[in-house]
Amino acid sequence: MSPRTVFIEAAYLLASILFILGLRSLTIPDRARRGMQLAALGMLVAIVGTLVNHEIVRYEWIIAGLVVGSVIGYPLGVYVPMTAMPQRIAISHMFGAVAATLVGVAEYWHLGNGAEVSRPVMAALGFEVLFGALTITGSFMAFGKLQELLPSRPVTFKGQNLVSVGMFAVAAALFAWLIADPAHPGAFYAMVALGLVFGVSLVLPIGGADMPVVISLLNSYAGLASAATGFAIGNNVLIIAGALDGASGFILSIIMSRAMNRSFANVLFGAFGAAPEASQKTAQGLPVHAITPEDAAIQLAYARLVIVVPGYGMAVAQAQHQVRELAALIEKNGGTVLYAIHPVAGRMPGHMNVLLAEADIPYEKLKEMDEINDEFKNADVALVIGANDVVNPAARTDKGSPIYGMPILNVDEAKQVIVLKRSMNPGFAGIENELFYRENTAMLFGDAKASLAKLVHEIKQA
Amino acid sequence: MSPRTVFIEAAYLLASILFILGLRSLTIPDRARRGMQLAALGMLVAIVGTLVNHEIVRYEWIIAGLVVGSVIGYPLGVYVPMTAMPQRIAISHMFGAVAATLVGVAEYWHLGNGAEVSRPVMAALGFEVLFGALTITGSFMAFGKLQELLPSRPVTFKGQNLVSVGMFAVAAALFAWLIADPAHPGAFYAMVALGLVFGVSLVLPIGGADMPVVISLLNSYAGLASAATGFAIGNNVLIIAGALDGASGFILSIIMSRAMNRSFANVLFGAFGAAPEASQKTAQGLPVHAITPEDAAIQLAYARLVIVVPGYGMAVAQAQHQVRELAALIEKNGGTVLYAIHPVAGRMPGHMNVLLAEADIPYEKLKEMDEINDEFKNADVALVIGANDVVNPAARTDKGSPIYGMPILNVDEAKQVIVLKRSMNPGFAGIENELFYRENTAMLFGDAKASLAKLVHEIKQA
Amino acid sequence: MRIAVPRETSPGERRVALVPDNVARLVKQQHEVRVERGAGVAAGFADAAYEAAGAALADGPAALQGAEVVVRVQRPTEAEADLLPEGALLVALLAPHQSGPLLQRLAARRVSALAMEKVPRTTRAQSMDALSSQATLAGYKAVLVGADALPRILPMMTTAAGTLAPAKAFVIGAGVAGLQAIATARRLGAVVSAFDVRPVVKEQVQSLGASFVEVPQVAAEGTGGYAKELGASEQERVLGAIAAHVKDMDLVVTTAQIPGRPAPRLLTAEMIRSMRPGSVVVDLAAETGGNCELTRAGEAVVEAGVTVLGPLNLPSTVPFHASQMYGRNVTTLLQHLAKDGRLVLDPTDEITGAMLVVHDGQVRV
Amino acid sequence: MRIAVPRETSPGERRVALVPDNVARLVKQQHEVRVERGAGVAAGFADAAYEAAGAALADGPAALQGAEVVVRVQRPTEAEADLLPEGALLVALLAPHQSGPLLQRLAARRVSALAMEKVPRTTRAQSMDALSSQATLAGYKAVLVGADALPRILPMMTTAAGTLAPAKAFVIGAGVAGLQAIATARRLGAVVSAFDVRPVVKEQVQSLGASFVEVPQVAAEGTGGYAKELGASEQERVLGAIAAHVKDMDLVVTTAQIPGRPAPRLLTAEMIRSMRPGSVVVDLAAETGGNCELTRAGEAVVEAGVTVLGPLNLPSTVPFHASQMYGRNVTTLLQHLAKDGRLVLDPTDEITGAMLVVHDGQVRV
Amino acid sequence: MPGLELIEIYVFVLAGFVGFFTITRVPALLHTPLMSATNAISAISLVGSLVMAGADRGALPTILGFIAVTSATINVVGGFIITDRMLKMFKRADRGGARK
Amino acid sequence: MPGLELIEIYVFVLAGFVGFFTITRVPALLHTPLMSATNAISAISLVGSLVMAGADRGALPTILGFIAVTSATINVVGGFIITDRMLKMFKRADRGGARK
Ligand SMILES: NC(=O)c1ccc[n+]([C@@H]2O[C@H](COP(=O)([O-])OP(=O)(O)OC[C@H]3O[C@@H](n4cnc5c(N)ncnc54)[C@H](OP(=O)(O)O)[C@@H]3O)[C@@H](O)[C@H]2O)c1
Ligand SMILES: NC(=O)c1ccc[n+]([C@@H]2O[C@H](COP(=O)([O-])OP(=O)(O)OC[C@H]3O[C@@H](n4cnc5c(N)ncnc54)[C@H](OP(=O)(O)O)[C@@H]3O)[C@@H](O)[C@H]2O)c1
Ligand SMILES: NC(=O)c1ccc[n+]([C@@H]2O[C@H](COP(=O)([O-])OP(=O)(O)OC[C@H]3O[C@@H](n4cnc5c(N)ncnc54)[C@H](O)[C@@H]3O)[C@@H](O)[C@H]2O)c1
Ligand SMILES: NC(=O)c1ccc[n+]([C@@H]2O[C@H](COP(=O)([O-])OP(=O)(O)OC[C@H]3O[C@@H](n4cnc5c(N)ncnc54)[C@H](O)[C@@H]3O)[C@@H](O)[C@H]2O)c1
Repeated sequence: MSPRTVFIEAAYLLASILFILGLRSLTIPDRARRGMQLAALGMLVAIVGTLVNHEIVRYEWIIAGLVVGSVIGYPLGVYVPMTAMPQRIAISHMFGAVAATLVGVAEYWHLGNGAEVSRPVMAALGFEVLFGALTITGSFMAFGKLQELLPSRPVTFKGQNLVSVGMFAVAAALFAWLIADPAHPGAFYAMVALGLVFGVSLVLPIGGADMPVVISLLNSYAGLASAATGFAIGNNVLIIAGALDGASGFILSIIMSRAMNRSFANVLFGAFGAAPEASQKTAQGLPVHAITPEDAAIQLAYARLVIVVPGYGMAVAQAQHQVRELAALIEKNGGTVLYAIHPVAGRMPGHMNVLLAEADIPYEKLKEMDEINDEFKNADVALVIGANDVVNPAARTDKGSPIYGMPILNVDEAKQVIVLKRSMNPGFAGIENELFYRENTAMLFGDAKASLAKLVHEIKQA
Repeated sequence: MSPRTVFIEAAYLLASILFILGLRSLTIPDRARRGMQLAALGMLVAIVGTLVNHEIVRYEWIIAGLVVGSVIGYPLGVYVPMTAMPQRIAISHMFGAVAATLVGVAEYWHLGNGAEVSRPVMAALGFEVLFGALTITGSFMAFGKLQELLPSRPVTFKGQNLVSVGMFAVAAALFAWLIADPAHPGAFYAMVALGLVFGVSLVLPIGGADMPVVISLLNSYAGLASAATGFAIGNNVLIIAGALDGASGFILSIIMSRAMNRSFANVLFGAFGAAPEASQKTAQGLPVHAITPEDAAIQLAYARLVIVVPGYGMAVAQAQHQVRELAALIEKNGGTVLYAIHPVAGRMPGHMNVLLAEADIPYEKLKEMDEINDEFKNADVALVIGANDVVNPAARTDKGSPIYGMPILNVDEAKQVIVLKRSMNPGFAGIENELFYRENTAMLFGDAKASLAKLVHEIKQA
Repeated sequence: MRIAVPRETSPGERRVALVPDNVARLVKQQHEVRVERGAGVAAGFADAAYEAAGAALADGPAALQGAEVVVRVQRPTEAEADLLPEGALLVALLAPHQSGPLLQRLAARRVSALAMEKVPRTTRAQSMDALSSQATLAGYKAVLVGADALPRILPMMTTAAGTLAPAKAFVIGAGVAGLQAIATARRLGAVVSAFDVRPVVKEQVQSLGASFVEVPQVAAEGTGGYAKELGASEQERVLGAIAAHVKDMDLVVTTAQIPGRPAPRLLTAEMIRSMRPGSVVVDLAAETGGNCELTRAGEAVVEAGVTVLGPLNLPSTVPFHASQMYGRNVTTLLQHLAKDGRLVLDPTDEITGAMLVVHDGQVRV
Repeated sequence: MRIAVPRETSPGERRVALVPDNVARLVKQQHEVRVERGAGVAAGFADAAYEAAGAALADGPAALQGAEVVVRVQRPTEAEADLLPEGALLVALLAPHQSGPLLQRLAARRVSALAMEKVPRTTRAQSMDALSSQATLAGYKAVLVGADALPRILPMMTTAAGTLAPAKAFVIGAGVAGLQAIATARRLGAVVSAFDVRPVVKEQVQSLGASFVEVPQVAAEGTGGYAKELGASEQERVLGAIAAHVKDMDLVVTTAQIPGRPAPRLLTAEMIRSMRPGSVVVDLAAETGGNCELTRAGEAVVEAGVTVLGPLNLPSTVPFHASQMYGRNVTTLLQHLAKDGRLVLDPTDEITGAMLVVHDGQVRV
Repeated sequence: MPGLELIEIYVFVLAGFVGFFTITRVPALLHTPLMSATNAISAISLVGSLVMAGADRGALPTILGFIAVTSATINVVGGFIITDRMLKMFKRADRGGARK
Repeated sequence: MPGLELIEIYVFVLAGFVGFFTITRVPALLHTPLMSATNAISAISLVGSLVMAGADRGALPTILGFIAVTSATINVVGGFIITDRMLKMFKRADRGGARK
């Protein structure tokens, strides 16, 4: 083994290790940033390692590519608003897939348009360009839907299933033929083209709400394309990074579809039959943002000020002890917890007091409405536990409502509102609560006691 | 690639995957058994895969070895009592190491006593026999100490450090020489011998209490020896299984030394300076069994009947809410929790009642002494929370003690007693409590509230 | 508005219609408040505190001079009614169903009157709802009075001198007072059960950690959150269930009421005799005839060792907090009535209309 | 042993020295128990229950005939003492420090006497310790009585009619009664603080969720868990601290005692006047002179709007549980005294010796 | 160019396990940063592109290689920057050593 | 016999990560079974021993191979049996589906 090879392989091994450590660091939020810097370092190491490759003889195109890429990539990283994250990630997948696909195509062309390609390598190249091509167009479609360049609703037409299955069959046949005999450039390029079309037909029928799952899945495909590249050119860091991506994207899309209460298959194939939108809508057609205990937990774990708004639902669930538990955890994490007691919360005067006293929550933390209403705007999270009427903005605005004129708690001024209740059912006054549909409100459905227990559990994990 | 090779490699890949899944299953107690059956299946697959190896031409010795090994191994597995587990594992490491070492030696001999050995292979072989040899004797020493064939106290002599370092240096030098030029059978066999001696000198100076850490570390070495074998003969399943073992043994020994409140380095090297025994002793020289929250938690998580014995310490720690939390968890796991209230527990009549009522523990679960004393023998765990005098057997036996004649709670009849208190300090009556030194009593030191919080945390993990 | 606060004259009444805090709030909104000297003393509010809050002090009848609104806790005697300035507004707990002659008299003097009992039971009017605020205190106090009369303690206690069993408390009628009684008895460590004819109450009872005594097929939810009277067969099932349950109880608090009707009879003499000697019944419905057959308003009756208490006006025994709450109810009402600083009585207003028992020389009950 | 249980005759005394459960236990151990008719009625124990437990019933003086042991709650009058069978043993709360003549009389009749107050405060004797058992109930009841007398409620309440602040309770002397008072006030939702001169008590107070009022350099731990009297400078610091703290309190319960000495004076008239009108002081040390300067035993004194209660014999107001506990204490004592079914009075025994105030014709106080 | 080797499948499978074991422990809140991070890492195809662009194998491979290098670089640069931006939000100034 | 290859180091490192990520999640109670399980798995050196014992490379390798096969087999058989015995203790008959 030449020292150059040893150097390259060592660089690749190091890069692989850094990638793994970097991903691993994401399991601990406090260390995540550090870890991603390690991963970036890994990327640098891999690039440097590659540049000493003896095959590389000219650097001008490389430098040009690196410069142009950086010039485009930097603003994409720095200026894209956080809210545009999903579409940014989607378009980014496209770039990754373009690279993988072009490398595959160039490789095939370079090897005598398949003449010098062995069968195993052909298999790898085939996977590379297939996954790559479908990721290119698929990602672009996803981007278009999220950016609202394309209609975000599922786009379907009659016979779509048949067409899709047909295309898939043809691509598979071409692939099999190429493996048997790689020297069929026509078949190869046709396969690439089919991959591109297939990407479109995969994503178009899926609704905007399910896009995160799709993006994550495309991430997985992009990873598999990289891994296939690795197999094709015998490069381990590509195989490892590709496998990491492939696994992570795949698992993530499963986790996410589960969090949306949809089966993974439903998201993917249900689309062909135009699945219902994932998010609930009310009579007025407003969407409700459901949140998982995990997500709610992290928000609470990192909040500086949490204001708990207990209501009759806390009493029904007898969740007062769990409230105390949760508050203790948040305080242990350095946050502050206050309790906003609305004068008519519950079903008897002082209902909340009795229960919170039972849970030994100090009187000083119980705040009257007038005292706390100005605090909500400083709160990171307003945690509404089984309260409804007492936080219903209709009391301020809707003259027709039975609670019009009642002063309410200004929970909506908090940066984030998390509401624990079992359903979208109304409270005592029997009226809908518009708060639940606001942008900064998330609903954690379920019995308050059980939900709180889950939150406690998750915060401990975080 | 011949189909035979493909079959073998596929078998090895499958075996590797099964091993990983098997180990992984140990993270979930309920699935562990299933998982280990998978691992056993993996072993079978690996063996079958190996047997088709074209190099194998004679099966009689193989069959003989398998039969003899099974005949010896079966009773070792079935009849060894659970209490003898550590020494059994130690001796088992020895067998594993014997296999690895002999394969290494045979390989070296077979390859013209080193003449046909390449440098990289020599490096692998060297690690194999070195780790193997030191594991053989090291495990045997550990076995001897635990089985009390050897003195379990640290055996040290003057200048031990020097001798150890010297031996290590010589072995390293021989190894380096061999890598430079593998064809030196003398050096090779000398190195093996040195490894054997080194194993003895590594374990002899370590005390019996620290043996679990040592055994785990030897597990790691045995794994590394296997991995080295894999490198030497180019066998991936050996590399993977070896790496799994190596990593797991290493981490485990770190975790265990941390659990014993000793630094890892302290266990390993501190031994050279004869470290103090891990367990505390009292004036009377009786040892106290301290327990970690993790271990206590698992006992509680799997208990059918837990009897909580609260005392003044629960009041001081204001731990009543945590008691409720813990009980709720145990009950969720299918266990039953009762509370044994001694008439004079605490510092005022009804002290425990006030606090437990505050935590909303139902009256039906509070049992008077006369009612519950017969239940203790059915309890899996008696959890004594800051109680002392009311569970002090001196009241039954020691006529001189100020509490002689007071009826006490029969906690000692429970299968396991776990006592939560901050220290070995006596309670109100100011007298020592012999209960704390009994065989089936474990002390979980720390403030009761904090300890309970830890238990809750750990049970949730389990 | 010129507001007057006379001293209460009913025997045993220790509350006052406005406390200094309320006065300060009204004065800040440019109202004038005149308080009769000594009006708040029995409740723990000194004259000086009223002055500091911005009220004028006056002696006896002078307090009423020129007042547009006169606020009281209890209804005035007819003699006192004659002292009210003509055209003024009287706000008090008027007991309109029992006060026919008084209301006539007020109408004759063209005095308008708002009955604090008639605040509608809507979420919006809740801060004016004096029945609720006073019932809260009554429920709390009922348990204290009952606990005081019991020959045993409420909580369980395991002691060197044996284990004391917790008392069993039973609350009949889990409205505002009943729920508060449940909460208080639970706080003191009793084992609490409750019964009501309105099915929604079950969840509320359980939300306080008490158990609910079920009677199948009884559901008497009336309007405005109140109960209605039971049919004969329902009544029979209810009595049967109570009889079976009450035998074993140590403390029974009854609060069952039906607006405008005598209190339902839920405890018979026979049931009382079936209880253990030493048990105690506190009947909060004494004023409207009592839920217990043996209740005598304002007295303690002992039958077969069981004490039946029929306390009257329990809120007045915690006059400090009772006045604070009543005063807040009245203040919110006054703020509701004042439009641009002037008193406006709008009979079409949902709240005012419901409360207005005398207006424009007419009795409107 | 032949044991007699006469009816209590002291005014207001509702307890009884043995309850049917205790009788059953003693009878099972082959003792004979004779109970005066009606002895347990005031505490809620009917004659029939005693009979069912195996006691013989007797009228008036006949109950004592032939008794070896006579058990009572309160000491007998001198006339009653003369009815005791010669050579018998009397067990009761004898108040030995105040009962010189009575004890002489007993000695003269060669009646032996055990004072239930003198049970030693050891862990072993704790189940005979009547002072503890009765103090437990007194502490509980003191808070109920105080809460009843307050013009406010104890818990915090956020309601549509405003927020009611929780009452501030202060317990002086955190012994058995004091700790129970703390627990009870906390249960009812008050904000509780406490003070005692024995430093170990701080942790005990906090173990009930209350806060401790610190006074630097005061430590008066006496023997047997009791306190001793304070030095002059200590006393001054204590009074200063109490004066500063008590001003803001709504309910004060005092329980400070020093065995055999008048109760320490811890609340001056001036301090009382510094409190808010409506506040209440419950002085459990009234019997030994009171911790408050204004206390009059058995009466309610009102000074500047502050009520000072000096209730006597609170345990007797919960006679059912009080008798149950006292009876258990007496039963355990009797079991301790009986050797092979026969009464043995051993003055060298740690417990018997400490309690024996009259023996062999000698007063031993 | 080396051919496809069997052992590379081991590498792939093991890396898959590593990915699986890691991802399942990432808390849900970090799922978006995670996606963005794996996205950045998947730009490792840059490694293949570099060789293609620099190996002087003719015009077509070089041009394709150049485009591939550009695309992949966009991914690398943008991906890591944005991941970092997201993760910055989880740093609490006043958090100190409160959490392990 | 193949020589030592660079890629095998990848396999080793990745397997190490897998081991590390797995072991750190095993609850403390299962540490003894874990030790016993890894012990059993480390008997994989049986695979090397089998070749040695059956390849007919001469008397010495065959004898050594035989001893190695025997030793390793003891480990395999005993190890898996005892691990199973230990794990059996964690099965609760009445546990049912109570725990996830
Ligand atoms: N305080 C008083 O004196 C008094 C007296 C009488 C009436 N009220 C009235 O009661 C209302 C009080 O307002 P509020 O906000 O406290 O209560 P609310 O408006 O009645 O809302 C309570 C909410 O809790 C939810 N809930 C019930 N059980 C739950 C459980 N086990 N877990 C989680 N959520 C649960 C219900 O939604 P889901 O069913 O979807 O879970 C419901 O929407 C006001 O309208 C007030 O006027 C008050
Ligand atoms: N009930 C009554 O009426 C009454 C009245 C007066 C006296 N007593 C006497 O009090 C005693 C009661 O017995 P007991 O068993 O309840 O209590 P104990 O014998 O006093 O023992 C309490 C134990 O709790 C531990 N502890 C204290 N604070 C703790 C904390 N924060 N966390 C964990 N542990 C803590 C202490 O050990 P560490 O310091 O090592 O943590 C101590 O050994 C009896 O002797 C009884 O006679 C009872
Ligand atoms: N929405 C609001 O703003 C508001 C305000 C105050 C009260 N309320 C509600 O109104 C309801 C009644 O309030 P209240 O306490 O003043 O009522 P109340 O004093 O008229 O009656 C007390 C209770 O007795 C019950 N009762 C009647 N007949 C009975 C019988 N035969 N047996 C058993 N129980 C019987 C009633 O159901 C009621 O719960 C409560 O549920 C309360 O929550 C609502
Ligand atoms: N070991 C046992 O078996 C046992 C049994 C019963 C009681 N005890 C203990 O004995 C102690 C005293 O019991 P008690 O309640 O009957 O005592 P007590 O009735 O004699 O006195 C009540 C309290 O008043 C306090 N006090 C005295 N002078 C004071 C002053 N100047 N200022 C403030 N406080 C003052 C005392 O310290 C005591 O805590 C308690 O701590 C109790 O726990 C122990």
